[in-house]
Amino acid sequence: PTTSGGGDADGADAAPVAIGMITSQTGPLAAYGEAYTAGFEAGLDYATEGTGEVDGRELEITWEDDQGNPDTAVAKAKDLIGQGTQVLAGTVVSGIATSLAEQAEQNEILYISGPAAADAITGVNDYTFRSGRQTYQDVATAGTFIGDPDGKKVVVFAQDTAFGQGNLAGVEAVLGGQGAEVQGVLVAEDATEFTPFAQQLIDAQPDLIFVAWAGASSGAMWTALQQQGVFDAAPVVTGLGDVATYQAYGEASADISFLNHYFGGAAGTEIEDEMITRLEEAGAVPDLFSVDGFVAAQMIVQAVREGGDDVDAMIDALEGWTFESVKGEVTVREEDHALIQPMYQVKLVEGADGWAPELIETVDAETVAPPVAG
Amino acid sequence: MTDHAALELEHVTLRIGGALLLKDVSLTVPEGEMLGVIGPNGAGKTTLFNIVSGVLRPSEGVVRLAGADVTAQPVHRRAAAGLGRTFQTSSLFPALDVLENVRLAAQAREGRAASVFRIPRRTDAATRRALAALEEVGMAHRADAGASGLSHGEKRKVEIAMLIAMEPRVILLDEPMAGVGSADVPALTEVIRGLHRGGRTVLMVEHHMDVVLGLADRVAVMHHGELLAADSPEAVMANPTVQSAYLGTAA
Amino acid sequence: MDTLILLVITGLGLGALYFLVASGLSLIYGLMGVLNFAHGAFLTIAAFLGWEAGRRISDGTWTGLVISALVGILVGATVAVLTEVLIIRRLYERHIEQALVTVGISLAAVALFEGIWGTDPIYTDRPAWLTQTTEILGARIPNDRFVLIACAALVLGGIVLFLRKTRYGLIIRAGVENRHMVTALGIDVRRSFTLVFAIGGAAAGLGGVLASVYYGYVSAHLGSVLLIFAFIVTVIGGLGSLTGAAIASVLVAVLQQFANFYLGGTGDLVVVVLLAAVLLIRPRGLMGKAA
Amino acid sequence: MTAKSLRLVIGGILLVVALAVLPLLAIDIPGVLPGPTYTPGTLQLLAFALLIAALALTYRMMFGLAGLLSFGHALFFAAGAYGLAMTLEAFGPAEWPSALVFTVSIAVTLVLGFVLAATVGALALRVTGISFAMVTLAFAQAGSVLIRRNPGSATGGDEGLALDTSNVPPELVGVVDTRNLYWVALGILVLVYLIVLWVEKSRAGHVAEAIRENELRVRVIGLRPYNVKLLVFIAASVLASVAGMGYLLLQSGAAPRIATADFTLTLLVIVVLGGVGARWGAIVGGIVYTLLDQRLTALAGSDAIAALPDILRVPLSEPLFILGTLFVLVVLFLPGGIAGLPARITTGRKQHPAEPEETVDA
Amino acid sequence: MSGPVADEPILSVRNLYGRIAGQQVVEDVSFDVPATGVTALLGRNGVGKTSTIKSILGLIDRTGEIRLAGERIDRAPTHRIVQRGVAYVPEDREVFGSLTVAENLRLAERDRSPRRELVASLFPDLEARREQRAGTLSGGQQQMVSLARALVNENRLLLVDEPTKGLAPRIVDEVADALAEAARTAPILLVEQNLLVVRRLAERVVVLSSGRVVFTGSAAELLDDHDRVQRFLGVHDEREAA
Ligand SMILES: Nc1ncnc2c1ncn2[C@@H]1O[C@H](COP(=O)(O)OP(=O)(O)OP(=O)(O)O)[C@@H](O)[C@H]1O
Ligand SMILES: Nc1ncnc2c1ncn2[C@@H]1O[C@H](COP(=O)(O)OP(=O)(O)OP(=O)(O)O)[C@@H](O)[C@H]1O
Ligand SMILES: [Mg+2]
Ligand SMILES: [Mg+2]
Repeated sequence: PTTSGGGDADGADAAPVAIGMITSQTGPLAAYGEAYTAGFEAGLDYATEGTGEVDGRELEITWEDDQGNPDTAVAKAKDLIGQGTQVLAGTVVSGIATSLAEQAEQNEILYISGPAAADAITGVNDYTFRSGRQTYQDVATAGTFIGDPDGKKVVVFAQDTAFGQGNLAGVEAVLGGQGAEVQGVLVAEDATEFTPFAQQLIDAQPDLIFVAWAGASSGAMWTALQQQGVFDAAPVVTGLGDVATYQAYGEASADISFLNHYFGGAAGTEIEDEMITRLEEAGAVPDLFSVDGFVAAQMIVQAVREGGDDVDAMIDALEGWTFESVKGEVTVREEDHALIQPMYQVKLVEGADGWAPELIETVDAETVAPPVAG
Repeated sequence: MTDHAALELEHVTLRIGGALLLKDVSLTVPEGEMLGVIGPNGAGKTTLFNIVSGVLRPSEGVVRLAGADVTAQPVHRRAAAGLGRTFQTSSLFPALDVLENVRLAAQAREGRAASVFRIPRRTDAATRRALAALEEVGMAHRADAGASGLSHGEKRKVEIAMLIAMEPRVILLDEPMAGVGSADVPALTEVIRGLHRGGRTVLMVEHHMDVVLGLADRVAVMHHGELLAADSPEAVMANPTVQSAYLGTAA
Repeated sequence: MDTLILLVITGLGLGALYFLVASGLSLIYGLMGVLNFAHGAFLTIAAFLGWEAGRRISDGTWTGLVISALVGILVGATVAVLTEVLIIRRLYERHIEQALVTVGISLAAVALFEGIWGTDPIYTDRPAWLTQTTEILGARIPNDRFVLIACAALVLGGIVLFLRKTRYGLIIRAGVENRHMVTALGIDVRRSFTLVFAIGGAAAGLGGVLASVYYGYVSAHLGSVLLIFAFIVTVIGGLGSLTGAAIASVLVAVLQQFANFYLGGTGDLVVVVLLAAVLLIRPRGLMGKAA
Repeated sequence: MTAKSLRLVIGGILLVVALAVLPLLAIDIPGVLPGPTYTPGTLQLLAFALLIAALALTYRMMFGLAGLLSFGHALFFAAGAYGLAMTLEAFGPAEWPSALVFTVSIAVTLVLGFVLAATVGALALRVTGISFAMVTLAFAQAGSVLIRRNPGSATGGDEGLALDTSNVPPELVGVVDTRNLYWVALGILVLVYLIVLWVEKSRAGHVAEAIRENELRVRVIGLRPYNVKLLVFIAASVLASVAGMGYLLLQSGAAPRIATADFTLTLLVIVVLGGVGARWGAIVGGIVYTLLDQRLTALAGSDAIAALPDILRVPLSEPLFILGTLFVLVVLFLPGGIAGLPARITTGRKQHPAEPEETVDA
Repeated sequence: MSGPVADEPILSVRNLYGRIAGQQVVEDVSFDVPATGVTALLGRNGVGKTSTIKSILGLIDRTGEIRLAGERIDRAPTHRIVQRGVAYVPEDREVFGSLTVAENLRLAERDRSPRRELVASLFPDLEARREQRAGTLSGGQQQMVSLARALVNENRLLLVDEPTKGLAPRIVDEVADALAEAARTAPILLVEQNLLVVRRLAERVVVLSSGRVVFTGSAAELLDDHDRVQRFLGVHDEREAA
């Protein structure tokens, strides 16, 4: 890598803009990283009309692998910043996103976080934006399955991790706030036997069961819920993950109601077609986090176009910006940089190649917009 | 000098599992005595030493060192109180060199032996004492050799140097001559005599009868976990049980 | 009441899985003093290749499952033998180094599996009966638990018989203590050691395939997750005691179930406390021989 | 002081000085370092390597010197990192100057680290050998589970804990100041080295070595092994938490990974890679491992690798595969680790002859 | 099994070199063990007696020519050599401490019909302790286990390293008897410090000094020559070394 002393030394506007992309290329979340990367490439191609330049300035993009490890990510970020990077973007890991947001603030550069869902990233500082959805939006979408939550009982079945706790807190805030009675059944992350918890879910007699689960044990968990007859007891909602997980629900697939951030074909917009064409040219398929990459590219181009080399101008350019993207119209909320966007209700149907998602309904962006973070 | 015996055992019995290893052993060893301990293999001699040094606790009975009841004391306390021993098979610290082995023993005597705040030096008291001990057993020239490379006889001598450096008042030697070549027996005998001459109380298990007879003031005989007799060498040698159970025809 | 039964029987099933993993580990560790961190890798590769074979021949049927199991056993044994012959053998009587190379192997193996099969779990198909339940006293017990329990019992019986009825147990215990002296009695220790590794590997292989049935997927990390519990079970049960490992497996798994359910998901903390407590009160473990 | 040890001391001082001026120079070693030595990225990596080296040094003191095989050393490193992060966040009366809050937080963390080490050590050392390893593993596992569980949102769970910089001296915050963090890391390494050196050379160090060889024999000369082992355990653990504090500052945060058993295993790998026989082995091991880890990842992502046929590409694009294999080879063929290399080159002798292979009977 | 020809040595060692941890401990040693009787291998502490025996068995790195009843065994692994009828009683007993006495003996049984009664009659003490773990035996009892392990099989050659070390005088007698008895059926190469035992058992002696052979000849010839005994073994008086 070469070092550049920053754009202004050369005086010319034609100096390239250094963009640092940090995401998992290896490690446990490499697959998410791949989708994000492919989406970003597609988005960049779309937003710069294939030139890779903004107003004649080349966007010099450096990709770094965070290995899913915050230590590595911080080292890479410092390296990039030290070499004059003006914009950082990426990562699917919330822990890494927190560290990168911290670095962005310490060093006064722009940071556009990737698919990492933690609500805490929204409004964490002036320099940090999101290109994806956050936990709150997931939860709020789940809430749309029961109509008016008032007086209903919602049980959250989740792992006792930051992700699970975040979802429970989200449900308490969103649906609890709308009058639902919320109960959590949290399971240790290392637990391998879920049968007894399935019983516990039934015993709670809920109107809705919200499942927030990540990782390999989800297959065993769904089997347990099915075997114990949980689906007969109440509607079960969970988030639909990436393509690789479509087959994970086994027999339970048809019984689950899914909330979804994005799957290939969900939006039906022109820009979606543009993205899919580009992805397929590159040998990729549209997936859960393709849009996050796509949006990130759009935001970077906007920031550079309107803000030049001045980070404050970049922030101004993004705050309150409404634009057309893959999922339709999205808005960068001025107050806390939340990304206000539509979400989807989805079900799985069995086809020739196994289970595949089908859209039930698009949930309006404002319906699931998080409250302004303070 | 106290008026207590150096070592007293009162009605010591030891059971392990179903086996009776020691049966009601009572023994008094006065200060400065050299006591030979003999008996057939498996009679309980090493076991007796283990009881005295604290490696084993008796099922019944009392052990006294210089009048103090030490029955419940752990090994290291007894050692610190002046009890030294060797093992039936040589045991040095193989990764350390000869001097370091002996210096550890010398440090232990001085107190604050395991202090982090003291760095051993070539000139400190413990080193000097260790070198003197090596000199005494004729091993000073091997001070820098690694303990693992010593020959059998040399290991035995270094072990005794460790004892000397500890300055114990009571010493237990378990078969010091085992495996020592005939050529080295006389020299090692002299080293042991030297230990005793310094006024220390010595208990020695040994199957080399001439060594026992040549050194011991008194000889104790163990048989099937019992103390058969503790008497002058001549009297013990004349004892018919000793003759038949221990000596056989070889004597 | 039915919750209680559910907890106990699923606990037994989980215990059976722990034991299947721990049996090979305990055999190798107890007899040969090799703390085999690569055991998890044996298990994972057996699960992967078993799955590959099973799905090629007949996916989701009993034939497929049996073939998976056989392939898994074979793969586990082969990989274990290769490890022993190529690596462990060079380090006999250096137990720390042996444990260390197995750490290296496990690091490398997991990375390699990720490279080959990817980081995402691969979901497996099973015979339908295994995904159904049987009702016992009002508790709906998943059928695969019964298979696990039966296999664990078979493995336990088989290994105990092997050790009782042949001289191998004796040779290996002696060989661990003093290898040279065993050869000096005219016995080829190396063959015996390799055999023990093969048996341990075969048990791991079976455990791997059954674990993939239990979890419903195979992944590069399948083995590492189970390995830590297998270690704990081996140590609590007492080194070298297979029955000890069996008892500890059940104890740990059932306790874990109850703690997870009634004590706010503290299952693994309780297990850790149990381990520390057992070792401090009874350093040899439940059934370990006196030092 | 003999001429030899004088030479060693002077050599050591020169080495430290050389390391200290690195950030002022522009040394570029392509393939080893990501960029010239004054760039923040390189300094960050080097500082991280120095901290890992310091941690490895403490681990060697337990394992190499006293023969204590612990599977829980990560706990104390994590205690340093999380302890400082939590005290900095939780405490600090507003009216105190931030320098005071910072110093007091460090002191509080040290005391916590000491108490934790003393408690765990006092219990775990009641057993020996593999049991000791397992008890330490159990404690570390408990710590790791607690950190991941995020009790009372104190540890941040999976996401880790970000450093609250409000009371951290501004010289230690921000990329331009990576240099200062590098010096802090170097300082920690030197401090740890000196303390470890002191402990090893002291009487306690010698006794610890003897205990490793033969515990009963030590008791028979009148010493209590337990006390010495506990002392070494506590010293190593507290120093590990010092390294942990350095890590927190350098990374501006703490991640749960540093509390896992895997992390301890990595340490073990580092120490063995470097060579248990010598202190400098642990340091070299720590630095080599960190650099290798980083460089292999860069290699894995490179186009050269992507162009290879699958059978080479798959293994070569997994850094851990290469590290694991390398480690196995070192244990097999280089029993002294890197530190054993010079001796092997000068004697040129195989130390562990393989057993004679079976030959056909005549 | 073809019986050895009367005048062919059961064991012949030529130019044997042995090393431990890279250090030469046996240097160019050559000697024969006749097909009958006891041959004693003598020398002061540390001259390499034990190492010589271990090299013959392949327990340490060795080069040279070793023949057992005419067949080369210097490339064979230890267990093969032993299977050809060589028994070994090691210097430090090397019983398996974690195994019981019975297990120690069972492990040693190579023959179809092991001579259990012989062993039982030689060491009645062991019979009584069959289920005791060998590690808890007294030193002398362990020595008996070690000897018993060798005598339980039919052997063509016995390699016995200091069998009387640490034994009570009466047991020394008994062990000497047992060895004399054993020597009637199989030749013995014996390392022994106790010259009285040597005189009683051995017909021939081989004397080592710093890893080399310095004397071979009849036992009586050596032991009666005070000068040589003094020179080779450092002993003034045979009795002193009893
Ligand atoms: N755990 C045990 N269970 C049963 N018997 C035991 C145990 N430990 C030791 N013994 C027996 O106790 C007896 C005493 O052993 P000890 O080592 O004291 O004998 P010794 O007199 O030193 O013999 P030697 O001269 O052969 O060394 C022996 O017969 C031994 O077998
Ligand atoms: N493990 C070892 N490491 C280094 N040197 C050794 C080792 N074993 C033996 N030696 C050396 O080899 C030489 C010969 O030893 P060996 O045991 O063969 O002597 P020996 O004649 O049997 O003596 P002893 O009468 O004491 O039994 C000795 O100098 C000894 O120090
Ligand atoms: Mg004894
Ligand atoms: Mg010898």
